[in-house]
Amino acid sequence: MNRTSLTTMQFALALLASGAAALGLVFSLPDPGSVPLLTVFFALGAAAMVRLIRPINLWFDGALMLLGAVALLLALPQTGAMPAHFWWALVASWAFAWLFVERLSAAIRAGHLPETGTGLVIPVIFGLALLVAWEVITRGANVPPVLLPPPSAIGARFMAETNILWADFVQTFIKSVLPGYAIGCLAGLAVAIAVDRSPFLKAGVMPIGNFMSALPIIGIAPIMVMWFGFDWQSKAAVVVAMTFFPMLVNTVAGLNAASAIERDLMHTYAANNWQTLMKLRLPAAGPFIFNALKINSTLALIGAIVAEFFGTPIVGMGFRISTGVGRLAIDLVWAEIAVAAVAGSAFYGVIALIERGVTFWHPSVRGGRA
Amino acid sequence: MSETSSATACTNGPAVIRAENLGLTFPTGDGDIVALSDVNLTIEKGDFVSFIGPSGCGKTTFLRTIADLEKPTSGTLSVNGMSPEEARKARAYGYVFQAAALYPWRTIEKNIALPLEIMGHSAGEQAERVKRTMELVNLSGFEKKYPWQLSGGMQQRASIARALSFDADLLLMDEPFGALDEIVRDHLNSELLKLWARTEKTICFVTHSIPEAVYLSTRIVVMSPRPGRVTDIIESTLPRDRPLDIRETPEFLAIAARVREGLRAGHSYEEGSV
Amino acid sequence: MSETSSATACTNGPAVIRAENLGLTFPTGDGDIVALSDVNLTIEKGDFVSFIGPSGCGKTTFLRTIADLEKPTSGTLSVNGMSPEEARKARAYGYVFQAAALYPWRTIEKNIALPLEIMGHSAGEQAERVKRTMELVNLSGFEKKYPWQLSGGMQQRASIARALSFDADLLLMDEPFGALDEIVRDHLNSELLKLWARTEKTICFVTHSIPEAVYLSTRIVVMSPRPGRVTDIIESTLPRDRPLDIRETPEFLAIAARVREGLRAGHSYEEGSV
Amino acid sequence: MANRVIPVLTILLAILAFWYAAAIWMNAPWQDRLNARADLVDVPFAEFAAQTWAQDKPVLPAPHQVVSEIWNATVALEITSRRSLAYHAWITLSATLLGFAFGTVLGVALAVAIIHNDASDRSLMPWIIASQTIPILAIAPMVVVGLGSVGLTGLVPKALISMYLSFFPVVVGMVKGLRSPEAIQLDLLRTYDANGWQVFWKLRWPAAMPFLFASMKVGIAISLIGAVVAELSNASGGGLGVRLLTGSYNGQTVQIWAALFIAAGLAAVLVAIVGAAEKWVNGRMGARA
Amino acid sequence: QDALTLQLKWVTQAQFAGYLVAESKGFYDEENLDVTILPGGPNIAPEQVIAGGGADIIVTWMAAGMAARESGVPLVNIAQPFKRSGLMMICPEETGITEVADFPGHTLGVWFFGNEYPFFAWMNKEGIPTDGSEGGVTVLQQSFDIQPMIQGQADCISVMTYNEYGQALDAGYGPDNLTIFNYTDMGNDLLEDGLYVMEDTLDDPARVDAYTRFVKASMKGWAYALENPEEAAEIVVEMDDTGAAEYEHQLYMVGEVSKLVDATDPALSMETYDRTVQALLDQEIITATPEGAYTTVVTDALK
Ligand SMILES: Nc1ncnc2c1ncn2[C@@H]1O[C@H](COP(=O)(O)OP(=O)(O)OP(=O)(O)O)[C@@H](O)[C@H]1O
Ligand SMILES: Nc1ncnc2c1ncn2[C@@H]1O[C@H](COP(=O)(O)OP(=O)(O)OP(=O)(O)O)[C@@H](O)[C@H]1O
Ligand SMILES: Cc1ncc(C[n+]2csc(CCO)c2C)c(N)n1
Ligand SMILES: [Mg+2]
Ligand SMILES: [Mg+2]
Repeated sequence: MNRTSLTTMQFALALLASGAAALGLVFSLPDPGSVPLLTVFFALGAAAMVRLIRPINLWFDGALMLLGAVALLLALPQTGAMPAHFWWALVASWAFAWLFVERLSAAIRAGHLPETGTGLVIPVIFGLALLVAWEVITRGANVPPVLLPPPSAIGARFMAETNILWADFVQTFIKSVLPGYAIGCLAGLAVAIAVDRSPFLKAGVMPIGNFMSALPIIGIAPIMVMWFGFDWQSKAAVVVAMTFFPMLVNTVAGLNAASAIERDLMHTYAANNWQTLMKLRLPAAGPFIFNALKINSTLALIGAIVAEFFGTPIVGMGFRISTGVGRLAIDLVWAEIAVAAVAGSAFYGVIALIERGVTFWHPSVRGGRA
Repeated sequence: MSETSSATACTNGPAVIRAENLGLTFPTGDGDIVALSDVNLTIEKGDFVSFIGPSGCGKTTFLRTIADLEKPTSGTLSVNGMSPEEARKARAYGYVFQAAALYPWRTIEKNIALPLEIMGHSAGEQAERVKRTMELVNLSGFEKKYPWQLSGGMQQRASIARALSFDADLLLMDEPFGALDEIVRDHLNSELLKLWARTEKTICFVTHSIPEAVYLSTRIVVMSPRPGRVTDIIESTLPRDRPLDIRETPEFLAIAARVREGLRAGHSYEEGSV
Repeated sequence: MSETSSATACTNGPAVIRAENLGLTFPTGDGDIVALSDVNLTIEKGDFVSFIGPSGCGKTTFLRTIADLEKPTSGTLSVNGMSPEEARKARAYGYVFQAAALYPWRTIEKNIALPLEIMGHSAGEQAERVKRTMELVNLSGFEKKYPWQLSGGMQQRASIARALSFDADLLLMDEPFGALDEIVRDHLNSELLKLWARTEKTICFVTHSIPEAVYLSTRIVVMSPRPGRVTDIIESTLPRDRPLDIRETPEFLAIAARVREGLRAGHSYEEGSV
Repeated sequence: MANRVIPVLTILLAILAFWYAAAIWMNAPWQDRLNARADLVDVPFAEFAAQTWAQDKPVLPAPHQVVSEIWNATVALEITSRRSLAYHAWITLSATLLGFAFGTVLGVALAVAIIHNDASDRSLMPWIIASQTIPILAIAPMVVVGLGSVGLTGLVPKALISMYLSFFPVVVGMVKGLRSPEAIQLDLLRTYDANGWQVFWKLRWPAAMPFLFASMKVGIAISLIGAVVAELSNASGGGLGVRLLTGSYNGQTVQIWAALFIAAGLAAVLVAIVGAAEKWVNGRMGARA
Repeated sequence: QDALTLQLKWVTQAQFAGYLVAESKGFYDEENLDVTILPGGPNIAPEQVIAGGGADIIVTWMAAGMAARESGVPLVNIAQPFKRSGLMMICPEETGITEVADFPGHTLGVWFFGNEYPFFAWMNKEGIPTDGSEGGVTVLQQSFDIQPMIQGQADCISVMTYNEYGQALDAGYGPDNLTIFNYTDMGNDLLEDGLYVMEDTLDDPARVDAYTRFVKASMKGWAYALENPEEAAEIVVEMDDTGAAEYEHQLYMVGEVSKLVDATDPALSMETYDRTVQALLDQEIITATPEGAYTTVVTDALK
C-alpha cells in the first residue's frame, strides 16, 4: 500500500513499463548512440523503478509516456524491418500511458484534480496511444498500405482533401442523417404512444414490429433506392426505417417502466391516459427513450453510409468509401471513416449530455442516491 | 357494539363505505394468501375510522380495495353508493400510501402540485395550495429539493401534503405518521383533527399506535391476520372536540385498554398459532 | 449529566464509538444542507443508546457515518478504536436501514441468508440461523415469498432478521420497529433486550417513540435539526433487567418526561423558526 | 391465446391489404409500358391489378409472390441444395450464433471492466462509441482480406464482423444495468464489507438481468445483420447475404424479398428464444407476474 | 501439385466460364495445379485481396490494375484472354438521346468501384464535363442492375453486353427502342478481364512455370467453353455456391462472352494496351507511363 501508494494494478503496470524500458536498453546496447532520444527514454524509464523506494509524481509518468511516443515516432525507419528494441519501446510507452491514465483517474476520483478538463484528457490519451501503436505497427511490421495505411498517411490525405470530405459530410450527414433521424425517432415515439393507448394495437403491432426491426438494413437499402431515387431522399428513408424500430421498442418498454406504486398513485387521482402519460409514464420512460436516441445516433450514420453503396449521385461518404476501396485509395477511405467516427461520436455525445440533464434523477445518473 | 355484523346499526349518516362479506385472496406461486375474509363494515359520512391490527392482517389491502387498486375476490363493496371504480373516477378520495411514492424527477413542490395539475387547478391556486400544505407539514424551505435529498420522515410528510393538497371528501391514510417523532405527530394529529372538524371529511386511517387511534377516531376497527378479518369495532365515546390532554382522561385510557385487548386477542403470540 | 461534552465522564467501559466535533454537510444544487454539526459523543461497550429527534435532524446521517456510508466533513470519529472504514472492514456491525432494502429477486429466506453467504457461513449453519431469526421476528411460513408479496411491516421484520442473522457486536438500527403494531413491537422490544443482555452487544437505536427509547436504553441522545446537533444526553437510571410493566413506574415516566422536554425544546414548532 | 392472435391477424390483414394496393400503384407504370408495347388498351382494372401482382421483376412484389418464392426455395427443395434458402439460412445462422456468443462475452467483459475501473470507463467508452460509427460495410472487406492473409477464412471472419456489431448494445446495456442498483442496496453490502466479487454476483449481476436481456435481444438481431453484411464481402460459401446480393444484381426483386423475409423471420425466432429465456429467468427471480 | 488461388472480379458467372470449366473438367489437374477459385462481388477489390496475400492471380480490368500499381500494389499483366470490351451505355429512345452530343443535361448511370475509368476516359475525350458544371452531364453511381433505366432515374445506364444488356432485352428493350453506345465500336474500349500477378513473384522461375501452366489450362477451358456453350453454362450453374445463377442467363452470357474472348491467344494486344495507358494518362488516373506493367514471358512460353 504505502510502498509507492499505488494500487496493485498500477504497481504491476509500473513494473511492466520500467521492465520493458530496461529490456529495450539492453537490446539497444549493440548500437547505443544510433537513436539518442530513444536511449534517453529507455534510461529514464528504467530509472523510474526508483518508485520502489520513493513515490514518483504522476506527471512524471505522463512525461515518460510522451517522451517514449515521440522518440519512437521520430526513430521509425522509413523502410525495412524495425529493430527489436523498438517493440520494447512501444510496450514501455504504452504501459506508461496506461499507468498515467490509471493514476490520473484515481486522482480525479479522490478530488485532487478537477473533473472538467482532466476528464477529457484521459480518452484523448487513450486515443493517441492507439494511433501511435497503429502507426508503429503498420510501419514497423510493413503492413501493406492498401490493407491498413498508417495514421500519418490518413492524416495527410485528410488535410489534402478537406473540400471533398466536407461536401461528402454535408451530403450524408446534413441531408440524409439528420432529417431521417428526426423523422424516424419522432415516428417511433408517436407510434409507441399510439400503440400504448390501445392494448389491441399493441398486441398486434409489437410482434410485427419486432419482426420488421429484424429486417437486415442492407436488404432495405436497394429497395429504398428503387423507391425514393438516388439522391439523399432514399438515404433518409433508410435512416427512418433503421431508427424507427429501436425507438418504438424502447419507448414501449419504457412506458411500462413506472413502478406499481407510482401507477397506483395516478390511479387514485383518476388521472386520464394523457395525464398519466405526460406526468408519469413519459418521464419514467426517459432513460429508455434516451437509450434509443443514443443507439439510433450511431445507427443512423451507418445506415446512410451503407445505403450510399447501392447508388448515389457522386458525392457522399458512402460513395467515397466504396469507390475509394475500388480505386485502392484506402487512405481516403480511412479519412472518411475518421469523419464518420468524429461526427458520430459528437452526435452521440450531444445526446448523452442532454440525457444527463433530462434524466438527472435516474440512479445510473445521480450515482444511485435513494 | 362489538358484534362485527351489527356494528353499523346505531349510526345514521349516509354510508360512504359499505363492505359486505368482502374477501380478497392473492394467488402466489406457493399457495394462496387470504388477505381479507368476510369483512362487513359500514362507514358513514364524517366518520374518522382507524384500522389497527398486527402486521400483515390486511389493513393496506382493505384500503387499496376501497381505492379500487385491488379487486375483491368475493363480497361487495360500495363507495359513496357507487362501485369503487366509479368513486375513483369521481375523484372521491385522497390516498396516502404506506411508502412515500414521490416521483424522483419532480422537486418536492412539484410532487405536491401533481394532483392539482391533474385536476386542472390554475397555476396561482396550485402555488397557493402547495405553499399552505407544505407549511402544514412543516416542510417550508425544501420546495426545490428532490426526494432523495430528504430524510425518511420528510418524504412521508411530503406525501401527506400531496394527499391533502386537493380537497377530497374521503381520505385514505396508510400509516401516514409512522416515521414521525412524537412532537410532529402530535402536531399533525391535531391539525388533522382540526381539518376534519372544519371540513366534515370522512377519514380511514391505518395506524399502529393505540393512543393515536383512540385520540383521532370516532370508530376503531381491530383486525387480525391469517385470514385477515375484522375482530372488533369500537365506537369512541369521546367528544368530537379533543384537546391533546384528553389522552390522560380515564375514558380515553379505558378505550385504549379495550383496543389493546382486541389487538392482543387477534395476535398470534397469544394464540400460539405460529 | 446533560452537558453534551461531559456526558461520557461517568462511564468506564472501553469506547466503541467516539465522535469529536463531528460535522457533515451535504452540498446540493440549491445550497448546502448541514446535516450534522459539532457532535460529541462517546458510546461504551455494552451501551444501548437511543437517538431521538425531529425528522430531518440527522439521526440517519449519524448512523450512516458510523457505518462508513458517509464521510464526515469535519471532526473525528472512531469505531472500536479504528477508523469507521477499518471497523466496517472488520465487519464490526449489523445495520438495519430505515427502508427495508430487500433484494427483489431473492426470497425472504435468501434475503436473510445474504450476509451469511457473504461472510462465508456453511450452508447448514445458514439454514439454521435463518430459521432461528425468522422465528424471532415471527415470519415463519413466509420463507419462500418474495418481498413484494409481504406487507410493509413484514418487510421491515425481514430486514431486522437479516441484520440479526450474523452476530455483530455493534447493532445500528434505524427505526427498525416503525411499521409494527404495539404488540409485535413489545414482543420484539423484549426480545431485543434479552439478546442484548445475553450477548453484551452495543446497540445504537433510532426511534420516534419516547417510551420505546426509555424502555430500551441505557442512554438517550436527543438531537435537534438545522443544523443537526446533539442537544441532550440522558442516562437511564432504570435497572438492566426490565420487565414490560416497568413502563408504568414513576421513574420511567420521569425519564420519559425529560426526554419529551428535550425533544420539544429542540423542536421547531416551539422555536417558531420555520 | 385468442386475444393475442386476433390483434396480430387484424394488423397483418391491414398490412396485406395496404401491400397489395401499394403493389398495384408501384408496379403500374411498368405494366403500362408493357401493355402499351403489347398494344393492349383499356385493360379492365381487375385484370390490370392481377397483372401488376404477377410481374417477373416487380418494383414491389405482391405478398403471394414472396410467399411462393419462399415456399419454392425452402420446402420444395432439398435442404442441402444450394438453391435452398434453408441451406443459406443455416449458413448465416451459424455465423450469427457464433458472432452473438463472441459479442455477448466481449460486451459483458467490457462492461465489467468499465464499471470496476475508472480509467477504463473514461478511456474506453468514447472509443467504443466511435467504433460503432465506422460503417462496417466499408471495413468488412478489409477485415475479410486481412484475416484471410493470416489464414482465417470461412466462419470466423463472418462471426467476428457480427461480433463487432453485437457487442455494442451489450456493453451499453450492461454498463447501465450494472450501475442500476439503488444506493441503499449497495450500502447494505458495504456494511457487510462484501468484496467486489460478491457485490458483483449478489447485487450488480442480478440487478442487471433485465438490461442484459434487453441488450441481448437487440444484440442477436444485430448479429444477424452483421453476418449478412459479412457475406456481402465474402461471396464464397453462400448465405442469405449472398442471396440478397445476387438477387439485387439480377433485379430479382422477388428473390430479394424472399431472402429478406427469411432473414427477418430468423431474427424474430432468435429474439423470441432470447425472450423465452428472459421469461424463464424472470420467473426464477421472483418477478411480479 | 502447385497450389494457386484465383480471385475473380465478380460473382460466379459465365463471364469467367474458361476458369470454371478448366477447374471442373480437370484441366488444371492435368497441369498439376491445385486451383482455388474465389468469387468476387461488389465489395471485393481483387487488387486488395492479392496485396493482402489472399490470392496469387486475379482477374481485373486494366484501368483498375494500373491505378492499383500506382497506389503501391505492383501488379503485372500476364495474359489477356478478353480482347474486346463488353461495356456499353444504353439510352431508351424516349430520352431523345441519339448521339453523344445529346448527352449534356442528362443523367448517366455509371458503375464505380474501379469500373468508372472507361466512362470518364470517354467523356474526357469528348470534352463533356462530369462535375455538374454547365453543359455537362450528371453522373449517378449506378446499382448493379437495370432498374435505374426502368424507373427512369437515369437517362442512360451502363450495361455489359453479356449481362445487364440481356436483362434489358428480357425487359422488352432492344436495338429498336434503345440508343446503344458500344465502347469497343467507338474505339473507346479499355482492356477488361486480364490476369494479373504480383511483380516480385515473377522473379521465381517455379512460379512463372506455374503461371504458364495455369494460363495454358485456362485457355483450354475457354476453348472448351466456347465450343460447348450448354455444358459450360451448366458447369457455371453447378459451380455457383450461392445457387443464384440461372441456366438460361448463363447460356446467353457464354454466347456474348465468346464475342470478346480469343480462346486461341492469351497474349496482350499492344495496340489496345497503349490506348488504355494513354487514356489513363490523359485523365490523370495514373501520372506516369507504367514500366513493367505487363510481361510476355507466360504467353511467349505458350507459343
Ligand atoms: N401483491 C401481493 N401478493 C401476494 N400477497 C400479498 C400481496 N400484497 C399483500 N399480500 C399479503 O396479504 C397479507 C396482507 O397484507 P397487507 O399489506 O394488507 O397487510 P397490512 O395489514 O397492511 O400489514 P402492515 O401493517 O405490515 O403494513 C399479507 O400476508 C401479505 O403477505
Ligand atoms: N443525500 C442527501 N443529499 C442532500 N441532503 C441530504 C441527503 N441525505 C440527507 N440529507 C439532509 O440531511 C438532513 C438530515 O437527514 P437524516 O436522514 O439524517 O434525518 P433523520 O434524522 O434520519 O430524519 P428522519 O427521522 O425523518 O428519518 C435532512 O435535512 C436531509 O434533507
Ligand atoms: C461494383 C461493381 N459494379 C459494376 C461492376 C461492373 N461489372 C463488371 S463485370 C460485371 C458483371 C456483370 O456484368 C459487372 C457488373 C463491377 N465489377 N463492380
Ligand atoms: Mg400495510
Ligand atoms: Mg432517518
